Amino acid sequence: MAGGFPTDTRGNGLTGIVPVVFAAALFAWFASMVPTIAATEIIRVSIPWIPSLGIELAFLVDGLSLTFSLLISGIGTLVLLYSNTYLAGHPQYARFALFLTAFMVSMLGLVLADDLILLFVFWELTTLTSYMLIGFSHEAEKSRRNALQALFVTGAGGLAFLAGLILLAAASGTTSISGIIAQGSALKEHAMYLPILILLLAGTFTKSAQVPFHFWLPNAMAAPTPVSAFLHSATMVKAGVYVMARMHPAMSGTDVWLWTLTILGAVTAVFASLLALRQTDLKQALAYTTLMALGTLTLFLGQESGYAMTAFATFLIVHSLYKASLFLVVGCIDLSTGTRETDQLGGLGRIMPITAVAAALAALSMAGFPPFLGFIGKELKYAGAIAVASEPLFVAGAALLSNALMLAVAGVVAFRPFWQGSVPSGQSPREAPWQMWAGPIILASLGAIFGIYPDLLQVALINPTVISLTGEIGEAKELKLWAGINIPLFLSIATFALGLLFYWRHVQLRALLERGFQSIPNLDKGWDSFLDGLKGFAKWQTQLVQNGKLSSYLFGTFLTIAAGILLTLVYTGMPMIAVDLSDVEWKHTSIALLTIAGALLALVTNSRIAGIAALGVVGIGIAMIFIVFSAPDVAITQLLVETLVVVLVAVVMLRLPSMPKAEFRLNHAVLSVAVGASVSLILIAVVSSPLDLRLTDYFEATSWPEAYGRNIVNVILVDFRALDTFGEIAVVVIAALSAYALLRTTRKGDQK
Amino acid sequence: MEFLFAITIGVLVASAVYLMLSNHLLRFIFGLVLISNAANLTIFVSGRLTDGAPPLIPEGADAPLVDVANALPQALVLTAIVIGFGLFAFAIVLVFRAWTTLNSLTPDDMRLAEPEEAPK
Amino acid sequence: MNTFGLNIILAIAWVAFTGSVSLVGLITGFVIGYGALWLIQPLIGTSTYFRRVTAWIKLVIMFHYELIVSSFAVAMDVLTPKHRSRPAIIEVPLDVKTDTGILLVTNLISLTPGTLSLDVSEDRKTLLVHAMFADDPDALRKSLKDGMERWVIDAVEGA
Amino acid sequence: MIEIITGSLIILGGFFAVIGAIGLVRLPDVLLRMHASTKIGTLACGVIMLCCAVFFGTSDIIIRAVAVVLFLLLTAPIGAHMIGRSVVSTGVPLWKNDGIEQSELDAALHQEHSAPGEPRT
Amino acid sequence: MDGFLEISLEIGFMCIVFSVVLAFVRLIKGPSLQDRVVALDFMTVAIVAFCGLAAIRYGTSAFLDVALVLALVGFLATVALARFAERNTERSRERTSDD
Amino acid sequence: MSWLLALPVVIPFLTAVLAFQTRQSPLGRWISVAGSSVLLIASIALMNTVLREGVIAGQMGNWPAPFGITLVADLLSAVMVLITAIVAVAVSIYAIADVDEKMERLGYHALFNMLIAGVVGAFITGDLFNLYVWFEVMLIASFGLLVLGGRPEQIDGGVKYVALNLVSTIMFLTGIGLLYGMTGTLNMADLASAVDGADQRLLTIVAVLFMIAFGVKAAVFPLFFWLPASYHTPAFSVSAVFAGLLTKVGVYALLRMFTLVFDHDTAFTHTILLWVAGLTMVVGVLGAAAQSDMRKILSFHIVSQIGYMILGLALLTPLAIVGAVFYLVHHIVVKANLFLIAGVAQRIAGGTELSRIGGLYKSAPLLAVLFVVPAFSLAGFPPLSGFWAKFLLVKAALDVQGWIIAGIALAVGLLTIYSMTKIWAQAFWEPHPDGIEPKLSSLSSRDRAAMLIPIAGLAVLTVIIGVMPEPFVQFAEASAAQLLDPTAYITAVLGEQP
Amino acid sequence: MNSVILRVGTRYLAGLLLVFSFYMMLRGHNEPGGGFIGGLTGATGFVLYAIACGTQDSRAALRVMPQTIAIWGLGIALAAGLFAALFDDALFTGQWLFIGATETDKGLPLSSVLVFDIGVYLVVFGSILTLVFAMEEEI
Ligand code: NA
Ligand code: NA
Repeated sequence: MAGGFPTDTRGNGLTGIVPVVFAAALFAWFASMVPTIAATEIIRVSIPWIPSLGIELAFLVDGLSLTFSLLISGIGTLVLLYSNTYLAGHPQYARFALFLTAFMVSMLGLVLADDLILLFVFWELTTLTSYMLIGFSHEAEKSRRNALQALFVTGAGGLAFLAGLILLAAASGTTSISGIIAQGSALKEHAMYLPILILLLAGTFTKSAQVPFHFWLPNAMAAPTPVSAFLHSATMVKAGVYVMARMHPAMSGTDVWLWTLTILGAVTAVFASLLALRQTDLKQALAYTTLMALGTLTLFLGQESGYAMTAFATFLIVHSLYKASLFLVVGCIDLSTGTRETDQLGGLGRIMPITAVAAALAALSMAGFPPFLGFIGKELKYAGAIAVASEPLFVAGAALLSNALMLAVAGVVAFRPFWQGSVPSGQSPREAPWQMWAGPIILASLGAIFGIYPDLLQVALINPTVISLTGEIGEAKELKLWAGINIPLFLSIATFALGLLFYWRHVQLRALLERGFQSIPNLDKGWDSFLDGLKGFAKWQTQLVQNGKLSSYLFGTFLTIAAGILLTLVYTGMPMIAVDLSDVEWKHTSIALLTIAGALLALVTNSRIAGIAALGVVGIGIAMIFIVFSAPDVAITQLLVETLVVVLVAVVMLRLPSMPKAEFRLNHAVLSVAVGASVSLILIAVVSSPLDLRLTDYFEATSWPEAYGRNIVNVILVDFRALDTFGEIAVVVIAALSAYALLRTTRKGDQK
Repeated sequence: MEFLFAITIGVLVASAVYLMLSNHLLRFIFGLVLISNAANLTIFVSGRLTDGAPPLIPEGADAPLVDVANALPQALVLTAIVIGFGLFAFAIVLVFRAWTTLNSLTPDDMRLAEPEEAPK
Repeated sequence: MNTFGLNIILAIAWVAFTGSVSLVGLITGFVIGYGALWLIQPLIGTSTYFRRVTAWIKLVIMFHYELIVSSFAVAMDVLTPKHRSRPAIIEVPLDVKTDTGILLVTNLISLTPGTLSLDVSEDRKTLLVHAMFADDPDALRKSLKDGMERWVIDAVEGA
Repeated sequence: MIEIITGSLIILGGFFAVIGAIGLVRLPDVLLRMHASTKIGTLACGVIMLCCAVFFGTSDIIIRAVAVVLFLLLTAPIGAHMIGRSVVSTGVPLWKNDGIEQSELDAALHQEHSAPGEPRT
Repeated sequence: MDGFLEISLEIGFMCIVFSVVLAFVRLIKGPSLQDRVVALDFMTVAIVAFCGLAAIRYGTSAFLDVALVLALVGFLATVALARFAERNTERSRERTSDD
Repeated sequence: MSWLLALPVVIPFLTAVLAFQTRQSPLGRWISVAGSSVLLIASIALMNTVLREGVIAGQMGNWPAPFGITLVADLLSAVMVLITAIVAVAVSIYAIADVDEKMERLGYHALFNMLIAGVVGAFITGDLFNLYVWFEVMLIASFGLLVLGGRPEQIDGGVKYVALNLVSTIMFLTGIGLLYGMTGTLNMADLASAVDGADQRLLTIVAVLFMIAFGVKAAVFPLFFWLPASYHTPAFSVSAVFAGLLTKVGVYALLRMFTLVFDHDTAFTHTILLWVAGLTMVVGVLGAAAQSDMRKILSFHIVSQIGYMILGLALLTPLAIVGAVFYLVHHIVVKANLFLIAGVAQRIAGGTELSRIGGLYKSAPLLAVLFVVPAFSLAGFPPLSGFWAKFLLVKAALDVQGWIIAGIALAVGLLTIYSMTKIWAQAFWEPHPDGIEPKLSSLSSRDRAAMLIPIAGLAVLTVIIGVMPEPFVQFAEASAAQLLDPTAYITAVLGEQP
Repeated sequence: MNSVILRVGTRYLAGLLLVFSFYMMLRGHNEPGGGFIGGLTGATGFVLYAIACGTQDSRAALRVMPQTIAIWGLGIALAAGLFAALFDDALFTGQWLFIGATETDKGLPLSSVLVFDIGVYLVVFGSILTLVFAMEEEI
């Protein structure tokens, strides 16, 4: 999209406007709920959905969900407005708007859902829609790859998450979230608590790109900037944080919870802010600061203190506001100059004043300068950190370091491009159209407004949120710019000092980090090798199993048969066998031997005619068996069929080459014998116990009186079991038609 | 009696399996004929064997006077034989087509549907 | 032999199958036989002829006599360790004209042991016979012509 | 009485069958073997069908027995003729009696017969 | 049933089975394609006889029907194989053998 | 009552006869469509009755069970017949565009309807040998359809398909013989009690024999070779109906026999099934991951998803059976649809080999939408039918502490996502290698309608099942109950037992 | 097949086989035989015909395409089963009509079962010929 702003700023007509209006309407609707929530009430609606599984379409509006809803719909509105110009005249804008709106709705559903499964439905929907958005410029290999990466990582987490939810539902006997929370600390004592926690965190950490799953998020920036602004700052990545917050009352307070969240949060925060400083691409830098924010939020959720909770609520809002606006600003810079590389940018302040102001406001909030909300947020952070029962120094240190780095990054992103250096030659930047600076300005100034009038937030959102997090109102700490001379204040000052130092030396620092990060394994590279490994393994396995050779398929099948039977035999033990040879006549024996001889001849011969003749012998032998054991009809049929078989083979062989000499294969021989032996064995066992002849007796009794036939076999065929016979002649017809088609298929259709 | 033919069936099956495993379609066909004969015989033997008393009702009688052979398996075998013939007929034609179109009777050389190396 | 005659034969055959010799059976057989003939119509030649029953009887008797006698000759040769047979393929000129005649001659020659009719030339003039005891081919040729073929001609073509 | 006749005829028939079979095995070339198998076999069948006729004596069985014989008389020679002409046309080597002793003859046959028409196994 | 008939039946069966076995020997030995066909043909005829004996042995005419069908249809296989032998050589003079 | 059961089998046969008589004219295809529609009506009627009156049975030829052949429909049979009819309608419409005159002259429509008849018969019969017969009808018809057209790769695939299926068929036949030899009966309801009298050790062995025979039909590990070897070769309507229905008949047979008859040693038999299920899921999905042709990917996925259904049977808890039934129904719809879509891709983009096509997202958005629904349903994304199927089975597995198998099921789900997105990325997102822009408008209006209507219809069905799963879940619960307690089934067939 | 003997022999045998096959089918209900056996026997007649005189002649003699015979056979068999519907019986319930029945003698039976067996006959007959003719022509 580089190379100047769209000339036609009227956007995309209705397809552009409608989504904006829709989002705005949603925002208004949620705003209208603020009074209720501020009055520390909640709104819950539920419609039965899958009663047989106890799943409801249940939605809950409380402080937490309302805060999120307002952020989502509010920022959504501005982003959609922004996009309408950013992507003005784009042939696929309709799809873009559709996906973005769909995403917004799913996100709202996610934060409002009061049913675990319903929540998961929306969770996956956000994954799906974000996949479509990340891959929006789908003709570029890179964006396809990154879309898949994001989908795969979050999808993997999602599946663990699903398992966790199912266990959670099973453990607490309900899928209703408020229901679970109402059960108080029951869950924490439950035997399945740990597995549930691990699975849920697996889901949330992947979704919120916590270390070590962070690698997908920067790549997801392949998406158009508005998407990054929306998904990767304000909303989707916070879904994981949301779930942790949502489950906080029911699950927090255990050591596992405390330590996992604290440590991983802290590590993510520091690590991400270092990464952020290392970036030269503005968007990437912002992406990593988002990680840092998420880490911090996770860090807070590890605790239970009112400070931590208040800090969480505040910082949640703060971050969304400034981060979204900064992303949009970067979008403006990008469009205006055609680049996002810090060292190719400068002196934009005079050319794009409004954008510059927006950037400045946002950055100051981000850096945590008074009187911005960011400052309050930071103060609370420190307060919270100190309030942390365990290891305050560790937490405080982490917070300090990350905040300082944030300040530096803020400078790099929002100060340097505007107020340092001059516009490089070849760039002809212009001020962004109003649709594009409106968003940043509004969001950024909100940061200031709330900073100056924190009570607005306090009552409307912070307190209710803290209630949702802790359960008691009392926990909520007051937001104020001036909290007196206290440790947080000192820490703030330290932050400013350190941060400015970092900013001043950020180039050297970056070089240093570059060297440092060479040593750290790059999970993004790991991703590719993982995929290749997967493909390689799949190929290997498939060539092993599905090698295209019929002989090995048959071998496998027969092996399964033999192994199946014989191993089962080992398991069950020998069935009852009674061998009775008393009634065997020499006639029977010789017929049996003749048949066997025929089979063996067919087995050994390399001459086709000998083979056919051998089959003929087997046929004759079996016919003799049918004759001796009084089955004339069967014998006749057998002989007729045998004759036809010979005829057909004789005809076909006219065109077939002679058989090659077969070389002896021991493994085949062993397998064959095994199969044959097992069949014999089973049959012997079967005939060892007497046969129940109810059916036959009935046929003999009714064949003549009721079916008017003296040939019982024929009566069975055409009357008792006529349906079999019908199916059977159907088989014959189909066989003939199929074979006919196969023979004629090379001709021009079928002619007489 | 049944024992004797159970053994016979075993041999039929064994030879059939060996033939089917040999990587040659004509041998496979031979094996197919053998093994379907074996299957039919299995049903017949499972229904127990009766010497020289076909399941026919003599004129004037309402039911067989002596105890005759078990008619049901005979009917089943008859059905199975005919079905088996249908399958065989198709199979042999398929083998013929395989020879005329793929010019080979050794299925392991037939690699059109599943080429040697899957296309990248 | 004309269609009617063939049809009668079939009707009788039918009666034979059903084993119930009755007018109804004969008529049914006639009808079904007619159906069968209708199906194979293109095969039926138009040659029609009046058969001599006596010739037929003679043919039958002589045939069986030949069959028994020569069977023993063959049996001897089979059972004795030394092969006394002097096999040879000889050509026998055919006088019999009609299809039925040719069929009868060849079949009967084949059925009497010691001789085996291999093939009839396309022009139906000569018959290829394999003889076990062809010590004197001409004598054999003569005996075949005056014997089997003669009787057949008498019976079928009534020269 | 009937039993005696039947029984002896049965044995006779069986005897014929065996002779035919022996001929099939012992005689030196295809056509000679056919002499033995085709007709003596037919003869054996004829005799045994005669037994049936005599034994049962009922009209339907007699007719059926006769039918069997007639069918054989009609079909056997045709089959024989088909094989015979294929023997001639494919030039399967035939045996000439030049008074050699049987033993040597068999030996002679063996290389001679490993002319065309041999599965060399 | 009379003892003599019993015995003669047994003998008859033995003869038939024995002749089938002999035919099988020829079938294995070949050597020519036609030899095998002849052997098979002989077996078919032998089965007809077998049916006849069975009919007497069990006193059921049912087995005669088997004989009837076989007598009428059995030679079809012979014809088909003989034709194969002939055509096979027509198609490839140098390959009179069947393998 | 008995006619209600007979008609679903009779109608396709009549259709086949008529369609064959008119094969020289275009009338044949319309007869086929009409026949399938009538079948649909009949199966709806059947479903109604079963829902109202429970299990119904009809004694063919008025011969009382277990002597004659009984047709039975419980909820499972009824729904399988219904879904078969739906697929039949969809495919017979699709065939108007997909099947050329040459194939029609060779009797495509007759074969197709006979195939349907066989499938329906298999679902609705209550007699083991009759089941064998219907299997054969289905099998031989599938042979014909598979090689119809006679392209070399069809013949190649056909050889393998035929060879391996014949083996299983003969196994099945042998098994029936043995089971009859043990119990003296063929009626399944009668068998349920008859087997109790038999030697239980022997019964287990025979059970395994059946497991293998049906296993080949159902294409489970290690017996599935025939499926990926052949399913990508025939005409698209053919592979669609194969993919939808054939393997499911095997699954149905397993489901029926191993709840009704072989329930004597579940500790053994169903443990085997559990292993089979796991391995089938994994091997199948990895096989798909290794492919780069749309139809081959889909074929391997059939195998993988058969594993899920077997998992349901193996766990044998009510919820698990519910999952299996739900999965069965969902999978038929979705998988058939995906093959139909592949056919459209072939027509407008010129192939199914992913490296040789592309650009469908840009220039054929409608097709893209129609693909996304079944594809992501297959991948188990909510709120599509596949999610609930997977959800039920995973929950069932977790409920019995089957951690590993549940883990496998989920992991396989992830890999399914992987290969669905692979198709999406390479056939839809990626530009066409030849730079052409595949458009639906390149199809004649008749073909466009004939191909897209069934696809859209099935897609809508998928969404409905996904968004309003309750009735389907309830239904699956009811039929699972019938399977786990076959008393109703047995009583319907044999009458009140003393 | 340019064999005078075979051709002449076939003239008699084909007819004989055909008649014999009808006989086998009709008596099937009471003695060995029936639709399959009949159909197979009848088919062998025409197979022989085809071998002896070539498929052109035998197709001509048959007049109807064998696959048509087969499919009609299927139709007839199905009709025989559906016939029961007229009497409100289940599919494939045998319907019997005894001509000239007395209390001692059942008389001449006509039945849907017989029709069914005829259907079977035609199917087997037609199918085998479809197959054999096509093979003779293609191979
Ligand atoms: Na049971
Ligand atoms: Na592509």
